[in-house]
Amino acid sequence: MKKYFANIWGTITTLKTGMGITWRHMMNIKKDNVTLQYPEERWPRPERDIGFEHEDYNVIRSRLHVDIDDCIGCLKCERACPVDCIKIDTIKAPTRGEDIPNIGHTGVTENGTNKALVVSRFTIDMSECCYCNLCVYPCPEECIYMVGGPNSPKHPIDYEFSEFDRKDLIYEFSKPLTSEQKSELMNPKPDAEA
Amino acid sequence: MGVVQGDQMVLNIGPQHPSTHGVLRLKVWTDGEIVSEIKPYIGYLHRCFEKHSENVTYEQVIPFTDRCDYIASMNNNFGYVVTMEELMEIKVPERVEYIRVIMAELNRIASHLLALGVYGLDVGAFTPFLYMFRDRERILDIFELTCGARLLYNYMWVGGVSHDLPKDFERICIGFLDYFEPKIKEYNDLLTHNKIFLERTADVGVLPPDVAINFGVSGPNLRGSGVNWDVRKDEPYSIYDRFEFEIPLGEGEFGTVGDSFDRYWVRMCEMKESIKIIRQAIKDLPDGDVFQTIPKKIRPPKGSIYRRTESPRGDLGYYIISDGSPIPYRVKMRSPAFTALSSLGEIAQGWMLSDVIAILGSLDIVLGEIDR
Amino acid sequence: MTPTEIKETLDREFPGSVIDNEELAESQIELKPDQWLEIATYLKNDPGLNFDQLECVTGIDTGEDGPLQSRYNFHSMEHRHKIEVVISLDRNNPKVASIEQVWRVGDWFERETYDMFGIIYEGHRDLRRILCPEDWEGWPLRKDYEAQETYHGIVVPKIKEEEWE
Amino acid sequence: MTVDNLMNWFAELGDFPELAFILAVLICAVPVFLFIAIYALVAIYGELKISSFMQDKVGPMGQGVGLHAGKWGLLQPVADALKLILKEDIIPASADKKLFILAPFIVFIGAFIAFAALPFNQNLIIADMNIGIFYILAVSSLGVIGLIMAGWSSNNKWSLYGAMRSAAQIVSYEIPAALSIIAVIMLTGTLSMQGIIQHQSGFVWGILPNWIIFQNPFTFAAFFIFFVSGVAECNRTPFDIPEAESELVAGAFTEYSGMRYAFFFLSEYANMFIVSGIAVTAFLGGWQSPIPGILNSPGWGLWWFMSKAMFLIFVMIWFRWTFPRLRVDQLMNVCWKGFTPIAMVNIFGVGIWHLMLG
Repeated sequence: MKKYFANIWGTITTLKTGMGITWRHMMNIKKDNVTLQYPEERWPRPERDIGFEHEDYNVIRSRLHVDIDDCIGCLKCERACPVDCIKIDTIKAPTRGEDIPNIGHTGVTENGTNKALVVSRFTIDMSECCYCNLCVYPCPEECIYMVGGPNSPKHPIDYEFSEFDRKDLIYEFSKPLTSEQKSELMNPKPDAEA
Repeated sequence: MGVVQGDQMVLNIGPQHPSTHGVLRLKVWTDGEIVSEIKPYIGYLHRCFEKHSENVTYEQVIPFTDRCDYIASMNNNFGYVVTMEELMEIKVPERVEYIRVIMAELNRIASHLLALGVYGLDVGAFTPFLYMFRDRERILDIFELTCGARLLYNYMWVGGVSHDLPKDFERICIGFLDYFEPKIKEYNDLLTHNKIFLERTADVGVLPPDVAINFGVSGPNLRGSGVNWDVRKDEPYSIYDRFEFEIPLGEGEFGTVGDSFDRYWVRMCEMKESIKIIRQAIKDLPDGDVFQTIPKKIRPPKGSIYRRTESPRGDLGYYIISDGSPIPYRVKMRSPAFTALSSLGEIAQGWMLSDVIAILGSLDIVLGEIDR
Repeated sequence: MTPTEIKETLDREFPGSVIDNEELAESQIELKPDQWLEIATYLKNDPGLNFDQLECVTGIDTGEDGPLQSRYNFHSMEHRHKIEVVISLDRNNPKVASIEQVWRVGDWFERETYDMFGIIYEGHRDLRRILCPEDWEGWPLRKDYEAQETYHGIVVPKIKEEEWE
Repeated sequence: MTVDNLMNWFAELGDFPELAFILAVLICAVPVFLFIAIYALVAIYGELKISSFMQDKVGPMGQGVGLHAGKWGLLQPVADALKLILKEDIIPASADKKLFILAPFIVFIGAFIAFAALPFNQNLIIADMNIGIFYILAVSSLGVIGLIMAGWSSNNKWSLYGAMRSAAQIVSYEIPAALSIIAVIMLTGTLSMQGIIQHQSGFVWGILPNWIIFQNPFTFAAFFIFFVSGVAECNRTPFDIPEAESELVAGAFTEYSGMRYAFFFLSEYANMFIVSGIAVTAFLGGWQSPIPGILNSPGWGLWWFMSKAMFLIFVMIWFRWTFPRLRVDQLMNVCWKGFTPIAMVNIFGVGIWHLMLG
């Protein structure tokens, strides 16, 4: 009999403490409200209550970006990708380290290496990318990186890159080459040979 | 009094169901509310992790280990990386060891928070789930600060880590721990000591110790049944032997030892232990270069190795066979949730339908890891 | 007990069942498949060994002509010692006794190895595929595995060379 | 504003008794329906906001460009209602068509006609019957039939489970509710709602208003038993097993969608209001003001009744976002081993207390 009443009393007290907690949370909602009003407030909120700044981020894995002028076509990132979503085609440049103005090919990269190949096609299929960042490390010219983080001065963080059509998720980074420019590059004219 | 034997109804707690923690189908033979037999069907989330790992190089396997147990990816990486380093006899610098322990323990807290929150949902309490997820977001912020990703990190590499710690990481981490410690008391008041919660979980789904060992159950589920087995203590890897922390066991305060409440309670105490470990690790975090011992080209010697580590769900084992080439010959992952689910058929018999959901919640399974 | 002592006890108890194979590491024992169920029950019930936890069952395809191997890792909670048993099976007719009655966890482990390698575990009460669909042809993790073209009319996707059409 | 006042008023105009009756009933029914609709929107908004505040979030705040949820999310309930009306309500092929269509209306009728006897203030009551409270208790158990019809006719195992559970729960929680009402009737002597409230005017023990809840400890306990079994009757946490989200998806109304689901939703909130209405009338002194004597005009009376009822609804919402869910057999234990014996003890207690203290 005694256990019966103790049971009831235990129920009442524990339920009361539970209700007390929810009441306290309701009362000071102003202080610990965590909702992020999306269109107005964007992620990451810099002064998030842990208090670290946006520049402190080591890296932001939001979207891959390639500075095509620095790319020497060494295919290291293509090999490093676990899901094979990077596809690069290169054509042998007529002379090493020479600019080819009409197709906007710069001969020398930012940190001074001469380019022997013209990158005719550099596509990354962002719908297949698994954001593992493995392609960023082997690149000798550091021309492929994820947007944001230390790169944020050049590219602010953006994570809204959804598209209506899957094909738009295939990013084409190389400069557009018409077919005859390609063929002209492939087999240079005899006089250039002599 | 004799149990009225009505005719049996076959019920599919189907692959698409609000509380199966992923894509799992339970074929349940029920007689009224009482469940007489359960057969779990898995394989809906099978992504051929082992076949993939036979076609990619050793460092490319790490993003795949992330995606097995997507709630505790750091611990998955940790297991794979520890096994590889033992195979290749790489000695990583001190700083990397400490960073890895901090990250693994933070991920254990995040994983337990999800497990306890979703367990509250299965039993019907909505609010604790949201409190626990609010705190889990804080941990994910810390992960995003260091390696840029929030859920699947690819952070621990063979021989090191991918990024060094950000500027004032110690202040941020200690800030989180101080913020989080009183919150555990709040969860206990709200859910653990709640009489209805005790009514629903005490004495429900009892897993006796010998059945647990026989079913290969491990981790919090095994410790809930009172078996003192924790890979961090019994087969210490990395630098876990330098920290002192207890191993919480299920004592059966509100029911028999090994019931759903004990498994819940063990996870709650383990979070407190993890906080202790992180505090000790941050206190004596050495400096140094983390990229020093990352091999340019991973070509392990010929041979095979099986190594276990303590993931939040139990013994996470990796069986790696290498034939000297940069492509692994065979990588087998022994997933703890796989064995926990196999014991469901045994311990959920004779309970009611709503208990089956509660027991499934207390086992804390993740289908990504079961189906690999 | 160290693995070598375990090897001697097994050799004493079951003469002729232990095959010494030099490539294997020191903590691995190679056994013949024929007495496997008795050895397994002995491993579990003998007070000196008392391997009450079957950690892991791994199937391995050792190459084009080599045997299919089924490797078991055992661990004892009481003595805290470990051993790994390797059993090689003929490739075209891989049959071995099932230890599912001895360790209940073997039930799902063996079903998974059967599903991936086609190793048939005799005496297993419910041997069907666990990860792949029940009527899937072929054993996926064998080295000479070719994925089937269609499954119930649904095309099984090949590695995609070109982008979306 | 009762039906018979309207009848007399029509009688003076001309003798068309049948038409007068229909007109009178219609004139009273339409405002009740509007009241339920508006009250349901307010209750949905309240539940939305209160649950969000309790969970450290702010709920819909009407942010973003274009069509959004109003200043403080005020348009969110309207949006929900609009969505439910516009959504296509599917009838499963294998469903038992007639029952499937009829079920939501029976559940709504069960809740709707109980409003006839609720005393909103001194004279704002639709039918001041002399068996008021007995009528409400009888009528509100009509909803069970609707639920069982819904569960059975949608021909799916889950809704059958939900229907069986809700039938068992509602029927068994009627007993403690009725027993605690008996304890009240013993004190007031009359069954009519206005009579009960008139009985609760004046002071008791000096400063306390003479509400039945303060008259003696047994009726204090009877109030809590009535209130909690009322919560169980509306299938709300901690007794929301029929539509347990984590097990049965949505219980008896899994297969419903669109307008029909809106009716189930509406009747759940209507049931909540009826339970709080009875609890307020029987225990908390209906439209009596907490300080007897002042602020007693009909206008104020309506305010007191509505604020007390709304407070009880707030407590129901508060329950929902704090407690886990009971299992079916535990729920039955609580009812038969917990509430019913205590309710009977209350009846004896009230009788003895009344006898001794007069």
